[in-house]
Amino acid sequence: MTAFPLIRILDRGAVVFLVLLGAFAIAIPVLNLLAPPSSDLHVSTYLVALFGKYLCYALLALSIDLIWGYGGILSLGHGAFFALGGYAMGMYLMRQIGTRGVYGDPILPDFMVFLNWKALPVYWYGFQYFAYAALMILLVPGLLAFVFGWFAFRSRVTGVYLSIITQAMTYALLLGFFRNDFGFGGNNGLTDFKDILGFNVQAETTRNALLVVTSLALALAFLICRALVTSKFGKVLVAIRDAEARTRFLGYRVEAYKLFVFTLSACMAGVAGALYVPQVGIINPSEFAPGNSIEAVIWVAVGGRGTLTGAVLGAFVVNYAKTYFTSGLLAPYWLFMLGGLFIGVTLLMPRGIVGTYNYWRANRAEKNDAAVPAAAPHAAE
Amino acid sequence: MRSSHDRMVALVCALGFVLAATAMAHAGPYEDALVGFTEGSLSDTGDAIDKVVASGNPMAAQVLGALQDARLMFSAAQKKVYIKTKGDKLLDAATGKPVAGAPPDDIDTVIVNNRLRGVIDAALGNLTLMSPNPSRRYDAAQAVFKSRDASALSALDKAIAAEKNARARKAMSEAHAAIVLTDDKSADADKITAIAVIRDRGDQDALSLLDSVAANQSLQVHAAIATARGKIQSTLAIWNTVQNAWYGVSLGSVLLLAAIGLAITFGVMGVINMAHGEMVMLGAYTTFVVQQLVRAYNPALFDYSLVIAVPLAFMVAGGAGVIVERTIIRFLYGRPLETLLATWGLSLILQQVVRTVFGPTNKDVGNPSWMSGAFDLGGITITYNRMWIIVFTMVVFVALLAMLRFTRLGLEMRAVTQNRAMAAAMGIRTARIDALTFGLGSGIAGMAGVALSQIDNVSPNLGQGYIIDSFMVVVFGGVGNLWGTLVGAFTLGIANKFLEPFAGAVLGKIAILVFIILFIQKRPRGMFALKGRAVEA
Amino acid sequence: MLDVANINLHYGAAQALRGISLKAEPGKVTCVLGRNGVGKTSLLRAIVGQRPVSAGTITFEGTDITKLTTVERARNGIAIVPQGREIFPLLTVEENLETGFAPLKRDQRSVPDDVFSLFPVLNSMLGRRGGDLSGGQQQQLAIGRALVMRPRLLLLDEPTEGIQPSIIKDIGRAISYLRGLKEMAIVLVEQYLDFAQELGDHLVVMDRGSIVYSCDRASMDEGALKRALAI
Amino acid sequence: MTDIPLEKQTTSALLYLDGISVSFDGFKALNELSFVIEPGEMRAIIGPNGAGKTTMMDVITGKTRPDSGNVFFEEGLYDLSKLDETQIAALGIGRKFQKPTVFEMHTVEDNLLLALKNDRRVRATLLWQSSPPQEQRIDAILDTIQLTPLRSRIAGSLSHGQKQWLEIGMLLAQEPKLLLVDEPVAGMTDSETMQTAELLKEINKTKTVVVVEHDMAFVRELGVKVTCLHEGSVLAEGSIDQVSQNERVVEVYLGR
Repeated sequence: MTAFPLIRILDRGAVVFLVLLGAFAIAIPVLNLLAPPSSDLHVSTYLVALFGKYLCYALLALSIDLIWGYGGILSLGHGAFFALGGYAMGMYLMRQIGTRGVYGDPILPDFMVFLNWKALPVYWYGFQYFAYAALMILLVPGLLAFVFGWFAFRSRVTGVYLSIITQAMTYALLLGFFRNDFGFGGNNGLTDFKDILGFNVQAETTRNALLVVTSLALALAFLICRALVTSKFGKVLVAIRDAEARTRFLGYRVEAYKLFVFTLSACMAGVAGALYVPQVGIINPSEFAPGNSIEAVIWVAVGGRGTLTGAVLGAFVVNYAKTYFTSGLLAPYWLFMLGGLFIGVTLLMPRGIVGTYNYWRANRAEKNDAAVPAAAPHAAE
Repeated sequence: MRSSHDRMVALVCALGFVLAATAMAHAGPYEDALVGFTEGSLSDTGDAIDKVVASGNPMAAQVLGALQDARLMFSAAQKKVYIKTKGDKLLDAATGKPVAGAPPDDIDTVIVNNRLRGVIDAALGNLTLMSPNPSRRYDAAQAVFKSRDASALSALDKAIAAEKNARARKAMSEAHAAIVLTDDKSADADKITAIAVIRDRGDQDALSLLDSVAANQSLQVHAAIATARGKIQSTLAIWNTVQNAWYGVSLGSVLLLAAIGLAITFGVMGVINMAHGEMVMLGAYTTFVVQQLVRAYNPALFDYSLVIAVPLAFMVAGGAGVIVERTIIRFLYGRPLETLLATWGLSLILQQVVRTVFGPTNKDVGNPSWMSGAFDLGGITITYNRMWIIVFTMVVFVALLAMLRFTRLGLEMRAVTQNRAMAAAMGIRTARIDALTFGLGSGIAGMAGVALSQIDNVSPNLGQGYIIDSFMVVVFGGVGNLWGTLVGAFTLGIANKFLEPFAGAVLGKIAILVFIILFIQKRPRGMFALKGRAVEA
Repeated sequence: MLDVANINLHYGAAQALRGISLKAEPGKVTCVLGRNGVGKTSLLRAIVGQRPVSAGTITFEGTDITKLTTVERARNGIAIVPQGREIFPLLTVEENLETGFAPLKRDQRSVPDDVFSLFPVLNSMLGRRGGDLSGGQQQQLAIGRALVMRPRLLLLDEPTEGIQPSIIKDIGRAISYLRGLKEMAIVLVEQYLDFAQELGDHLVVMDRGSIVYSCDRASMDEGALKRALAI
Repeated sequence: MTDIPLEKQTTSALLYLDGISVSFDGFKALNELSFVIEPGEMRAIIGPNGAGKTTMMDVITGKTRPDSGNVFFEEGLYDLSKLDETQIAALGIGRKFQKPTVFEMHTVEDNLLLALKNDRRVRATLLWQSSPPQEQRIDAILDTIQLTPLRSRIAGSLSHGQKQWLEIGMLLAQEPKLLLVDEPVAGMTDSETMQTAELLKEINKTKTVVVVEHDMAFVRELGVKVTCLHEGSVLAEGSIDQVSQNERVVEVYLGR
């Protein structure tokens, strides 16, 4: 271990990752804006939006890996935080539409006019200001996670039980947001966005900008996670994952640690959702569907939990596969593959791609009697 | 409502003719009336209908009935009218006697249009107040109660005087009271007695009737109405609660049905089977297939289709369960979170399989006759399908308890559950028991699917709707405790239904979920927490 | 009959057995002595197959059972009365006994009369939950349950632990009766010397995972034995 | 810790168990157990199965709450029976479990680092920076437990004996006032056992130690005051020789 945190954070894997991410974030916009559509190098705007979406998923996966891979907390409700962040952003974008809506009401979003609501609900106040929306994007998911976690961890709800109630949580929100009187557009959700910070959300440049911003957010989140897991805090976290009782006997307030990391992770998920909405142009309750949350977990499992880079890789691989297969003759078979993936990974490759690679490298290194880097645990909890 | 009202309007004019008929002592008004049908013009037919009603002739109802379903024939040449019986025999409408010899060549059907059909309905409605069939008389009386038309009064009086059947008579007197009450001309005393009658009726209609009474009433009438309304409302409130409770029990039984299987796989084996809902779905589709086959090969058996489906569904889902346990679950014992993910993946696959085979749309699974319809019990309505599902649930539950309690397999299951290592040391084939236990749990889910196919859409996503609820039931009731599951299911079901009126269906559900989330914090092992994972039987 | 040939057993990195060899004959009681934590229970676990051995072989009636699972060994006629009884708490006494039917053919599935003649108390409590029985009764039930399997090798792990003297007498009587039947070999793990002395045909003392003293009853040297057990 | 210390009781003892009773559904694990550990002493606790040794440990460390009785710590300043695991640990009571429970995924060094006496709160661990004194402390402990060459090894890959020592090392790193050591030599070879005895004696020079052990040779090697538990209460107390002469002890160990 070294005294200089930066070097501590940026091990070889981390540097490689950041370089690749940077290259990606530069190359895509360049190839989209500069390369002539005729050339083979040209990247279509569709692809830009697509990759932007993947980056958001990657960020979500990262947030899940942080709590699952290192804290042993399997949340099946992280989609909820993602969606809440998304809604916060969506509300800002709705307010930006102003009079350009179908009903041209300067204040009320179309769906409210449609439901002939007279006044804007209090909780919509302030969302015309980006700063406020940005704050909410962090605050709302964070607060929910804090309250929820405070209850759960304090009464030592762990393992499967925790997973189930997190799922119940997102399910409850799903039901709620489907209702019109919740004031979030019911099952149509929020859409028809016009512009963000004055830029047209549809414009190519905006899309590229969003992609870059998302990459930055991902990079930042990655650095934060690295800083956490390589710090003593991270070591405590892993200790809790592997031997919770023992950690208590060492005098650590386990619940406090879990609560902190859970809340942080929720905020990250919220940011992911917020960046996701302007790039896909809609947010609706289906984002709360328990299925989404579990799918996000499998991205992490595929990439390799407890590796951070693996989470990102997994998000890209699985979602690319999804895009590829769902948009072709193979569409009907996609769910077979996804399902198979769930089963295959858990049965045959519990360490995931990166995890297995690390493990293999470690074993090779061990023959030269060196240190064994942390491999993914067998069966968290 | 509306249709019956139109009918009453018609009834009134019909009644008018009844009076007229009694007034003039003319010979054979009925026979004269019949002639009208032979003109072939709609207006004449209309008049004829009224005249026939007015004649009060016993044949009248039969004629109108025939006219309604185009069995009334006429011969313009002979100015005669015939009734064609269902058996295609020809009767003389005037005498009702079979026609001797060949029918006339120019015989033709009497045409009616929709307006006339309305008139016919009405006329029949009137005739039915004196109809020989008590239930027809009852319906007629109810119709009058709703229409409250003063001119029906005298007819009612006649009917009441003649009425033997208590139910019909009650209805008639209620109708009578309704008319009296809404008629400003009637005396306060009569009104008050009328109010008493209405009050005893005590249902929603009675309440709305009282509300509809004109405001300008004498004080005592007002007082009487007020008290009556109070009384009716309280009785209604009670019935309302009972109805809610019933809905609650009904929902509870559905939850229980879906959750028992889970209580076994999750509670007993500690295995989180996310594909449990899909086992339910498989059961539902088995029912669908069975019904298709029955429809195709032996429609007569349709009423038994569910009876056939239940064991099949058990076998299909159970078989699937055993396969799953052997190929996936057993490699994941002691790794609950992985099990959870793997079985989720499995659920996706099962859904997609069904989607590919049967298509994504809802499949129509029919209710056998004994499953459809409803009956009134006091102030509540009980649908047969809900009732039978409750019965079925109880049977399944008891059967399961008995199986665990009295069979060798049950004994070995409980032994393995309570102490796996020791059971193995006793020579109990634990691996086999695991597979069978999982199969049993899945099989029960399959049977649940048969029941749910009767009240829910049979689609590939059928299962997903139930998985979380079932988990909540099991966790709330206490893991590994079937009785806990029972109590849990009914508690949640009833709580849900009592919340709905205040919170609305969705918010009610959310409230329940939040409650359970908080509950699990307090009692992580559920209501009836057992030491160790042991099935209570 | 039973032949354990220098087996090793590890719990993770911890070695619980070091080159243990042991024999058991029908109608004979082999008594394993030693304070707790010296590996007596681990030895029995190895014999019933609850823990895999890392070296050595276990032969039963001439066949090598080292690789067999616990279930298969039980079905081959090995029954254990584990430490702490481990009866099924929520099953009735009768049901607990019936769990022993598993290895038997349908027609043999009955509780042998011996069980009730040895432990009459069980007969009077058939309906009671195993968990509601006193420690002594549970111990008797555990032995009865093992006998239902008609074992040819009976392993008893500290059957006297925490049991009041009167019942210890019964258990002692039961064991010597079973020895008299000459139908089964008995391995008795004990902490208490005199109980072992009165029953054991062979006596074996373990310490820290290996056998430090062994003898036949005839050739027993009390002093040496006490020294081996010394505290 | 947030709790207010009680006023000093009239006891010089570091640890004072006062009439502790614990029963698990009917079965009395501890029965009016009372004894005293003086500051700086080392005590060996022996006794047959089910004598309540581990339950006693659980009560002291807050894992189990006693049905009755108190556990006074530091001359009665604190009543442990009212505190939870974390608080008790923070008071300076370290426990080594029967089955070695080191953090398998962490290196030997990190295991010690986690145990090192330090601010346990979230913020502190987030901002934590390794400092020379801490480095030296860890080196010193590694030295004591003879794991210096393996400092960067994953704890999971250590041998059983090494794990036991690592765990003792973690105890030291906590700088507790009182060490509770449960069966430190279970599954160790003779030589390992003797080394462990030496190690504990070394530790005892600066700390108070309570050792639960069956291994008589080991206890004899320690050569300290012995308390023999039986059926949840103290049967005999004194030097190993006194205790092993004691009629009742011989009885419970060798038979009735």
